[in-house]
Amino acid sequence: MKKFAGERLSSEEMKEVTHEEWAPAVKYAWSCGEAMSRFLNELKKGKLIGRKCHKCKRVIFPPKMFCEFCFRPTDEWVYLPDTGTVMTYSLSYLDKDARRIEEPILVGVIAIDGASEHMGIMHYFSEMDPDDLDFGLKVKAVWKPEKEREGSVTDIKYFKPLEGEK
Amino acid sequence: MTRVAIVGAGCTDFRSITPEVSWKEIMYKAASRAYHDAGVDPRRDVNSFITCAEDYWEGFSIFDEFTPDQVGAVLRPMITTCGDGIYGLANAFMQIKTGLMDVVAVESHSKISDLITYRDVVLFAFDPVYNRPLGGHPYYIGGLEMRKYLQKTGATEEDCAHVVVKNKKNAMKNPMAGHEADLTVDQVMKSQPMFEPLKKLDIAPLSDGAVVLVLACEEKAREITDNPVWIRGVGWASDTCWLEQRQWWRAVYTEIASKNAYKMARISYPRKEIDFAEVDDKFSYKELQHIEAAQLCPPGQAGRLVSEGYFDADGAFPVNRSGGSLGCGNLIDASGLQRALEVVLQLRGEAGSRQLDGETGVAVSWRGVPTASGASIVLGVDP
Amino acid sequence: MRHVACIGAGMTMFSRRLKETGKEMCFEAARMALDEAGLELSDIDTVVCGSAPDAFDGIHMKGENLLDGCGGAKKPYMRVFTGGGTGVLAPIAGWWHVASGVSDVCMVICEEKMSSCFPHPQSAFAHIWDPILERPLQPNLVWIFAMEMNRYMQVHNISKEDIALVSVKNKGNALDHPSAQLAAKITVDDVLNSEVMAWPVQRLDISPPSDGAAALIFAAEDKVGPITDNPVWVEGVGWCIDSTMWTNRDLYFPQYVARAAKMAYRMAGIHNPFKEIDVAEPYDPFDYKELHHMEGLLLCKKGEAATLTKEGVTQRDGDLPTCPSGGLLGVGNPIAATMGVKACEIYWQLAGKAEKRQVADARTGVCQAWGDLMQYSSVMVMRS
Amino acid sequence: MTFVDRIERPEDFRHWLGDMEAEYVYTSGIAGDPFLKELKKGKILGTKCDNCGKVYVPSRMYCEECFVEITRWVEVPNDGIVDTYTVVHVDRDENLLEKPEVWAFIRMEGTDGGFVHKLNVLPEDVNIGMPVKAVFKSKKDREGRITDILYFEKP
Repeated sequence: MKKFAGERLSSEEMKEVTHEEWAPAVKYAWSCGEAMSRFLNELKKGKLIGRKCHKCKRVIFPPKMFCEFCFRPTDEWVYLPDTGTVMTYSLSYLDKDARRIEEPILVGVIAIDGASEHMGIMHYFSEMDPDDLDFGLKVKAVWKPEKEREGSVTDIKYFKPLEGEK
Repeated sequence: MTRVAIVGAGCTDFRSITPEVSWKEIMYKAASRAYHDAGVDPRRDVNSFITCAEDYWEGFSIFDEFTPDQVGAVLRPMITTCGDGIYGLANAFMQIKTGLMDVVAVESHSKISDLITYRDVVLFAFDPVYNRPLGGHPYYIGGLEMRKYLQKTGATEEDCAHVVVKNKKNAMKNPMAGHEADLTVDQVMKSQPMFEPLKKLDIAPLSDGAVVLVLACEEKAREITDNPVWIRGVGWASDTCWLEQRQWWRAVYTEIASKNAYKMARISYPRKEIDFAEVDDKFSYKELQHIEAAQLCPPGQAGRLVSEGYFDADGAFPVNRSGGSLGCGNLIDASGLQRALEVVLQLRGEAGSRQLDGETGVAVSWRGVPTASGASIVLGVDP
Repeated sequence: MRHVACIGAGMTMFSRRLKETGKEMCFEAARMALDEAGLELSDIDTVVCGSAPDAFDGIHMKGENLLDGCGGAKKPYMRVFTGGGTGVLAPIAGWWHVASGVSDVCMVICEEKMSSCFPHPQSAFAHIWDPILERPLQPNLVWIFAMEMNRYMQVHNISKEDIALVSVKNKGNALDHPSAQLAAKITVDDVLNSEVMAWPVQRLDISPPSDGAAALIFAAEDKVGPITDNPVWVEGVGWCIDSTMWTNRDLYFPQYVARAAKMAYRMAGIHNPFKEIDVAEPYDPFDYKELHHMEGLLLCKKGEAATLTKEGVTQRDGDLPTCPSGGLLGVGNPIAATMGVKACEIYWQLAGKAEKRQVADARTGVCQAWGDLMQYSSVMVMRS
Repeated sequence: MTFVDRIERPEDFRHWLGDMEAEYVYTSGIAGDPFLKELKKGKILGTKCDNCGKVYVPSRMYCEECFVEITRWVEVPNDGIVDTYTVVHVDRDENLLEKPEVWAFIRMEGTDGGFVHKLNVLPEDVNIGMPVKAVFKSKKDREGRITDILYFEKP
């Protein structure tokens, strides 16, 4: 057996050698459970909600029924404003199928006000000049109209800079 | 080197659907009960965490990402073992034996009710070039095995029906069980033939549930509890993965795994030195196959003996007093921990109305169709 | 705790596509390791398989399908899987198989066949996200690395030029590696002019998806004598996982890497990593990650890695040769099988078998893997 | 009680639909490619390990037990023996099939391997040890896949 063995294939040869193709049916209906069910139901009402742990005093967002630092049940629901601060961001020139796009998708992590430090979610940004997207920028959620909301993180269309920011 | 004991056990009950908890929450429930049972704080006292899971059962490309928070492993050593729960116990056993870890938590769960296309995922485990293109319902493997087992041992379909009747009746006394029933052999024999000779009631129904066991080195075990359950021996093995090479009627993996576990436990006559067993019964004939492979009865005799009540709760050698997978429900990769949990409860005298007397028990697991892999663990009240 | 030594290593070619099936790749890597150690499969008593997402090879319970190629038939055989961290965690599992006394000689095989996921492994990466919080946004995996790189550059004020030096170094080092997929003599400008994928990540900042397998054999101290007079001892192991919620932590410093490194260094008796370690193989799927992980491995102070790279400290003839193999950027990134350019490379370096890549008189080495949602790290320290 | 707040109305529980689907292309490998190319011509090949003499069908690049590379190819007759069989009554969605199918493991004569495949035999006529022969699709329908063998039936 020779060392560092292996027969390279080009993408065309991949289909020339005998092969099998398959596309499995793999579908799920994940139970959202206590925390995520409430989180999604509140999103449908245009609200953000977190959970507070009285021992470490953290307001956890997105909410969890247990505190992972103290390993105990979290104590109370806490409504949070739909404003926050940009923790980090990127300008993606690839769409979801990794195809090149000219207008970049603005995406980043938004730490939600009222939650503990760094408690954030990933989301889009829009209604802004990409050059203004920066660390520490104050942003606000832009919601879909109520009748279009279905209880999903996409009920928020994107975040845009807070008035008076830029 | 230190000895290793199980000092804490926790589980949820086994139900076919659990819409009220997410996978995180079902894991947290079992973990918080296990830590309460052991009286340990995972954030301070547990040094290492192990989860047993497979991506496609859960629905994530890397399920390992979604496990730490709910078992208390944030910023702690944790791994995912792609195997049955007893494989996780084996890893924990080895980690403690090295002396690097003193207390290790092992978690395994099933949230299989979240998976809509279960049979397609099972077929997705078949060899993509030689077996999968034929399609069909993947459990035909069970039919092929059962036919060969009956032919080679002379056991009958009625013997296999006795296994179903015994286990589902045993489950009547198990509050955690989800598929208990009082059946007759005739009812089982008349259930819908699926993959002859395998019938509908010969197949353990799927179930959700989570089990967490806490292991500790000898010194810590004596501090934590006054009735530790000692791991006397553990073994795991695989026969070839090729269907075309396999011994269809013998559970070669259990033969090798049990031989290794007994060697470690210094057991030379399993039938005499072991008092009861919990063996995998995802299909009825598998229980008989595993009993023989684990040397718990003379070769080829399991069928006759089960029909004579030899393995009943009040028989000479109780097997699956918990109700097994047939009675509790098939927890997929958590079945191994489900079996080990019952042995732990029995040895701690906490099995309530199911209580057996005995000082040594063995748990045997199988990873299900299409694998030929399984593990065995020997537990005892003294090391 | 029994002392455990590496006594043989092997790996296949890393390539965007290989003709071999997953099993066949495992056999090729295992056979090379057995040949190097002068052993046969009968000398091996346990086998550990490390392989990352089943969604790449397209086989559920992939470990079961690979087992005959790994030599696991009729043997104790087990698969461990911790995302990208499998490349060093699997050898650590091989270590505890032997150090615990349960096994005398354990063979660890890592494999990945990303080309089965057609047309691009990107569609498998689409399922690593939280189904409720992240998948509805249809994210591309590169987004999170771009966000981490952006934050790291911002906190330490590091320029793209400094980071590009890593890609130039590693792709150049890979010219000396027989398995290399993307070895090339490139310049910083090539990196800065390459196609922007998700700013600040550009095409030449990234390692390619690959097919490949690697193998490593461990033996207990009392078994090493007759096998080899050139064993490389495992002195320290460490592994750590952080919370699932990568959006709940500051990404500029990998806390979980530091914890895994401290665990390994404490076991190996290392107090000043920069001085005591002669060669390092941090995980480098992206050029900025080598710097990020050098700091996580406590090889230098936070934000200092870029300066060391600029001063040539991390060159093969520098004070701290880093990724002499060419790493993931140059040789390829078959996720779990990166063991070949991390753990196996450190073994070859310390055993003096790295041929053209050999670092002069290297006695102590560290290798590291990193994975999951930027939350897992495994570290192994070896000494000859 | 694990949680201190519980949802009390079942309809408030949500489920989130999703999948883990992608497309896959599997190369048949170093040993698989020649095997399937010959299968397309109606011939069955095996590989024989020179070390232990084992003949693998389907062909293998290495011997599982000796763990050495195999390079010797042997042609194998299309005849085999039914080693075990089952009568399948349901499809993958567990709906009843109109006509039950007979599936079997057929050990090929003179080899240590064989095929898991379908039998074109009535359920009542099948028994273990019964000789059968591979029946191929028509030449033009063959694609170099395991399904080029339609089924096995009595010779």
